[in-house]
Amino acid sequence: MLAERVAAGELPPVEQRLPKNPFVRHARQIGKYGGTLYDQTGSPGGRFHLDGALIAGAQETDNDGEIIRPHLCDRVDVNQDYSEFTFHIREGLKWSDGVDLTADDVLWWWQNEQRNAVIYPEGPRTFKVGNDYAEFSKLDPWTFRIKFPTSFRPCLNMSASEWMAFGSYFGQPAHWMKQFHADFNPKADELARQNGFGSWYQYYTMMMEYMHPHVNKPHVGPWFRAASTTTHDIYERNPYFAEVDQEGNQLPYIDRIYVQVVEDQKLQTARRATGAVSEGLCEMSQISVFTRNAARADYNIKHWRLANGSECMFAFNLNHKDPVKRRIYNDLKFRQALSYAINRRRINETLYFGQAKEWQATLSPKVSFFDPSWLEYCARYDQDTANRLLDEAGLPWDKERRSRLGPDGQRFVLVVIYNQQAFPVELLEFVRQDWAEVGVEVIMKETDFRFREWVCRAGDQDCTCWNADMVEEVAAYLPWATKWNPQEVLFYARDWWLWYYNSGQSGIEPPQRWKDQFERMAAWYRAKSVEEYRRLGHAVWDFFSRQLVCIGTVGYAPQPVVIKNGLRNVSDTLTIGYGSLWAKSYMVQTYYWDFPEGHG
Amino acid sequence: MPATDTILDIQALTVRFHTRQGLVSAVDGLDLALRRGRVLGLVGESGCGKTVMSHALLRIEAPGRIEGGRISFFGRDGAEVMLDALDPGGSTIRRIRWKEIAMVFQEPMTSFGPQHTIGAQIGEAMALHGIASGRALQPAVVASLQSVGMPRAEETARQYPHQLSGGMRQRAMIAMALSCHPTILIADEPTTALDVSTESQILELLRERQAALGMSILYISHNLGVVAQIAHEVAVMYLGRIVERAPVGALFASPKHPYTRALLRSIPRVDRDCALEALSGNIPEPFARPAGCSFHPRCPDRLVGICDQVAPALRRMDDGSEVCCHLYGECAHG
Amino acid sequence: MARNGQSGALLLRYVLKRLLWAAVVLVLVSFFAFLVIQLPPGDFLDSYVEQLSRSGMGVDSATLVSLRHAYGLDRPMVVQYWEWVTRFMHGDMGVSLLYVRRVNDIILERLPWTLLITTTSMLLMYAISIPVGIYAARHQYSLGDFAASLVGFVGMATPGFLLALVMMWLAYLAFGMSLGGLQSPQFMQQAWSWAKLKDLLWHLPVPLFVVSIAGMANLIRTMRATLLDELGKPYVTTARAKGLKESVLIRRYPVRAALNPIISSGGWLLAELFSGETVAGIVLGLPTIGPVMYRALLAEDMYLAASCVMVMSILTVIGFLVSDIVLAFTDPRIRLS
Amino acid sequence: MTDTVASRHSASQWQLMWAKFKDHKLALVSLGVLGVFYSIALLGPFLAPCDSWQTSRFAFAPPARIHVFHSGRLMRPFVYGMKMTSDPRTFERSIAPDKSTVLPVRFFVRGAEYEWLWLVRGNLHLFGVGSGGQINLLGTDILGRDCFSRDIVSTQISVTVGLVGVFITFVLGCLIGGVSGYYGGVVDNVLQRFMEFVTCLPTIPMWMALGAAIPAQWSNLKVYFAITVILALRSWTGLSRQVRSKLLQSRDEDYIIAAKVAGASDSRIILTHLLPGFASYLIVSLTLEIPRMILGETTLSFFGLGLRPPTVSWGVLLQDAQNLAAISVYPWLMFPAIMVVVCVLAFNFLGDGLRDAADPYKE
Repeated sequence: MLAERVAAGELPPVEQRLPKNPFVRHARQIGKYGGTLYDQTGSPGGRFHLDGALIAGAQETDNDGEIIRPHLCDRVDVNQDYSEFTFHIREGLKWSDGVDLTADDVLWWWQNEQRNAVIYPEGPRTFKVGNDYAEFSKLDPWTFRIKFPTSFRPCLNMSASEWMAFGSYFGQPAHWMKQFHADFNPKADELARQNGFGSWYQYYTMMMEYMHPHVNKPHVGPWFRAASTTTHDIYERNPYFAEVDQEGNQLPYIDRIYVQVVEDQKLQTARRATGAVSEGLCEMSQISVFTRNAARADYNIKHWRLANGSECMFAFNLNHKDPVKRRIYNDLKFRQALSYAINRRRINETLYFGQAKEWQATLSPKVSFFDPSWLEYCARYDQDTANRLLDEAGLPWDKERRSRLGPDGQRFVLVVIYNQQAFPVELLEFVRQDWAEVGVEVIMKETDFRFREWVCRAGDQDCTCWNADMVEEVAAYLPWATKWNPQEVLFYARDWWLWYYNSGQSGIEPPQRWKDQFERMAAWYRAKSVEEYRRLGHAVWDFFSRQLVCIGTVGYAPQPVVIKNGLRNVSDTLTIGYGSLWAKSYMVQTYYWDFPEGHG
Repeated sequence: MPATDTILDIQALTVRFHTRQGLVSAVDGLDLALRRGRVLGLVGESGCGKTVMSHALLRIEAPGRIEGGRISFFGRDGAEVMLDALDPGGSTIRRIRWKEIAMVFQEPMTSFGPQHTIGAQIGEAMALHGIASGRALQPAVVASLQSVGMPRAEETARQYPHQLSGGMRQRAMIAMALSCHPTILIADEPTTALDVSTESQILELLRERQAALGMSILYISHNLGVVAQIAHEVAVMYLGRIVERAPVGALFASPKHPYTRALLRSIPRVDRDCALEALSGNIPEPFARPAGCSFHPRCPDRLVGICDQVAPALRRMDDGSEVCCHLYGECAHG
Repeated sequence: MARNGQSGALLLRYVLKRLLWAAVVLVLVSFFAFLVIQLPPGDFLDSYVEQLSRSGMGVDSATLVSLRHAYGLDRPMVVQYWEWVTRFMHGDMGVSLLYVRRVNDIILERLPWTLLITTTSMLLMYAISIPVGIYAARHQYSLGDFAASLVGFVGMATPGFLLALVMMWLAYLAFGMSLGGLQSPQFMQQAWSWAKLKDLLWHLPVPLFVVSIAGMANLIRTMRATLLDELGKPYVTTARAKGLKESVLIRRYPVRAALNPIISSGGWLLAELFSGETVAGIVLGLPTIGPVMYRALLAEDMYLAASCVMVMSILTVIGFLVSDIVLAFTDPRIRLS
Repeated sequence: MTDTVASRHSASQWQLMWAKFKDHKLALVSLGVLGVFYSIALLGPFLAPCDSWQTSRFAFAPPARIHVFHSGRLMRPFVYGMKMTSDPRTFERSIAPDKSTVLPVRFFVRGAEYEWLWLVRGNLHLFGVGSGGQINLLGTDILGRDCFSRDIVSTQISVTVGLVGVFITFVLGCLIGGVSGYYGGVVDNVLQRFMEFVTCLPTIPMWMALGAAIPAQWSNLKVYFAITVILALRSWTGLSRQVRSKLLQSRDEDYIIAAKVAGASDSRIILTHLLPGFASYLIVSLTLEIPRMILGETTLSFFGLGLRPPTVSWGVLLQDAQNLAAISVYPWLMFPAIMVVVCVLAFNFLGDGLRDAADPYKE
């Protein structure tokens, strides 16, 4: 595909498109160019199975999430006390439209977007130690430096975790974003209004999306979004992608990712089962169809594992607006009781054929400061203890012992909002029953992926659930970024965190033990030595585990995957996680079709 | 053997309906002859099978079935056509319908289709039977409307049935019936639905057209009084049979059959003041036709042992009338 | 059709009256749509603000207030409604946060497919149910009649989504037809070509069947019933006595009469079709408006949802209008009274 | 013959209807079928051998066979126990009857606790196999719950939705149609436009929009009624249109005028004189409204915008069955679909029968 465009003079030859020393990725086999990958999503620009492959950051981790190695930067120099980080961008690195990606882009992003008072009235959430922000400086076109007032080790981890908002410093092409920015385009407001937005910054924030970049937004990942309708997105290969295989062929091999919009979740499953996607996860509950249909649908099933510390973990909104509920949720006994009430064995046997791990949601056991007792904590199935704890928590049974009464004397009901994840919804039904048996009535409400987040950010949820990553060494150290963080995906204590992070200007003042925890985390990020890093790390995670802010179910579950026959370089055994591994582990850019023309 | 001027000769006609309750003989061995250029009045209580019979003549008796007897029709050229033998859907009968035998129906309100204008529906018939076509059609339609004394004929032609009054609609109906100059006109209670003044107008109109066109009319009515005004000859029908047939004068002067007498007695007369008598009892259920003379249950002077056993046959009387009754059996013998 | 000036004038008056009524109805519809926006808990702004601060720090109360003002959410309902309606009338349906684009563009993309599905299935319905209905009425209690009413009843009683699901699966088993959408993916990226058209036609039957079966069942029943009592009317006898051929007669008189209720049901039918289209659209993943609305409702992207409802309703109102006017043409009694 | 005719003429309208209704065999059968449905709904958990939410490790167990012969000799009806083998590699479960354990089917056994109509608590079941094992006449679902029991319990919800909804429809329809038809004029015109507007809203989209607006934290009972109201909001138009036209016909009839002259109040006239006049028509159209509601509820719940667990309705069950596994591998999950179709058909036939019976012009 690119060859013709080169011939037609639309593109410079490959050696001019690649940086001086491109990143060499070892492909299992040298592939053939061409073909299309098929995938599906719930709404245009929404998440899809392969989208982890779309983005590339300054650095990356290995597949075990333990080692950090350069990616789009060929070198990162760190000073003695981890306060100065010098990033050397691969010389000649280009956006997908051929424009150089230089230090200027990064600085522009920092100064005009992150530090812009209109876009972020309260300043950016990252690169902040205490109350001071890091300094960004340009040493030469291909080199920039981030300087922190004190040591800030996680800066490396951050640069390796492109899925964090942080990674977006390679996600905002200055030359393109300027048109939406009032400081650079006086007509920005008009432009926004033409597109139905009130003012420029609203439109700009929409355009900031870097994971599923907007149509024709210059991009550094292997594919960029070339077209988007309400029925499908098309991601074209990035002709300037800075990766080559061991023989020097530019990656990716596959020209196009075609993402069909399929609004109905059930239909998505059906399409996977009938071979409509090139690669997709099988629902365990539907597995019999997948196996029976393999021949007709022309795919094979590989047995991967989901690197989830917990398939699904529940977090209660500790900052709930209703004082009564807030008091209950804040009661550790309540959370412990609900953890004891879950029959993890039953979930495991019915849904995972007994092959998942019945443990609490926490870090990956491979982490250096890991503590095995975290896994067992309150993970036992013990209804009596649960009932006792609930009684103590001030939730007495009603007369007929049907359900428990809240302090206000009303039937105690809580709503868990969720949106469909990799985990089977049946799991929620089990939990609902287990909790109902100890008298806690639960309504499981499915919502849309984004809406769930919006509601939680607004602090309107009782309780929500999400899969817990298998958090490895690198991911665990991402500042304020793991799912245990009060303001990440589970949003269980957003107001406290805001209070701390804005030093009391907004949010709600947390109780002392949480202030301590925040301090502890801050100290951990400033750790001077490896020893200190481990000690504080253990303390931080010990607090999270003992506080049981997230109640885990079962983890490390088997995950069958359907792969279209003829798709090559797909690993047979893989542990896919959504942590720092998530994007890298498939290495989609090395996938290829053995008959590309057969997959137009 | 029919007389030479017979245009329609019905012999032992039987029309039956197969209903869920059982077999119903609406017309049961009916004999009748219609003569050229004459008006035959057919009288009988409602439900006695008059309408079915008339439909049978046009072979639109469905869902009833002709299960006996014969209907011979002698066209303009005098050739005989066996109507009963024809296929009701076939082209022969369709050519006879309206062109030879036309009909005026009981309900002027609903006998025109609501979808099309009067003119369209009349023109349809004329075009169908090659009376007029193309440019000539519209004038022909108007003419036919004028011929029945329709005021503002052109406009009426353009109007829809629901815009006309009952009388007007019946006039239009007659116009349509006559539009193809049929040799026989069957008028099935054409005035029942109309008020008295309109009724007399319509009768006048019919008489006038008959005289003008010299066609034969089979005038069906339950009202002897009306028939008296228009018919040359009257046939009285009871339960699907003719019980008496006579020239109109003879019938009124000396009615023979008890049923006829009863009918006559039920007409109000100005010149004679006697109490009106209603017929005793009502018509038997059609599928429970009494044995013997079907009238005997209601007959004031029935002969026990005969009337309720033997079915009488039609006998010709001296005064040229025919009657079907045991009371006149003897005098025929001696 | 209007045969003279007087009836023409009447017709005009009738049409104008209908137009006026339609306008009134549309106003009511807009009320409903606005209600749809307002109904759900957790209001639109919360979502929007959060969207704004996605990677940021969340918005302080001051900004919140200013935003509330910017979106007129601090003003009384009436004002909000008025602003929404005026914007709608100027063809600005607001922006969808779910699709991150203007609602207009979304609707415009989906509308053609929606119309394709609905109109074709409408034609299909008429084309099939009218002759079948006539047949059933003329051969009452015949085998064909029985079969027709059986199909009719099943079509009426089977939930659309179920039908869709099963048909989809069967189509896949039988023809290996790809699930979801009206075209095979490889064609969707290409420009229109014969192959693409063929592919489209290949995918159409299942959705059309699912969408139209219920309405078709209904039409057959109505057609049969009305034709049956029309056939008993005296004017049919008259026409027969006139010597008309049976086929001609049926076509010219009772069928013409029996068509009226069918025609007058046109608008209602359209409403039903949109219902069917929504269900089938979601289950079969059609590129129609229905699924978008479904998605929008789940995401409580209310401006989008409301616009979908609004558009469908407007189309239905137009449908009612058209069917009424057509009826006025075909049925003189309506036109002239 | 003649005297039967006489008696027919003297018979009351209702006797006439019943006489004609009896001729309509299909309707008669449907009446029976519906009788079954509603008695199932009434008895509910008593008929269900298991607690409809009780899970077991036997997921997707096929329907159990009832045997009478065990190792060659005849004995009281029984089912075999189940033994499950699951392949850890392909995750294929296979559940086979375990010939060693014989579970005789007993009647009136004590079993799972249940609440009958939210009133009486009991544990008596029509039949069951006691505590020894489980009997799954229609197999089990993914959580090993007994489909038969679930189908029965769901019937309770689904068939009553129609009734409650129809009641609301009836009230709305008579009220609005009555007012519209009785007063005529401006009132009529306004209400007519309003009806037109309601008919212009595409049913299912409107239902969805309203269904989506039901707050999550509402109790299931509340949701249940909310749904019925939503369903009724659409369906009253047909009825009210009928009421209206009938009223317009009979408004000027003598006995009404007489009543007016006698100075009866409007409401009284409507209720005591006009409504009885065409009660039969109302019954017919209401009967035909019920199936629509049942379908509506099913559709809403199917799309997750209606009733939700732990309430089980046909729609909720079918939601679980909306996948290829149910269609191709575990067909017994689709059984509720059959119930929906049968029930809706029955109501339609019944409606037709009643219509014929109620129509005096068809002899």
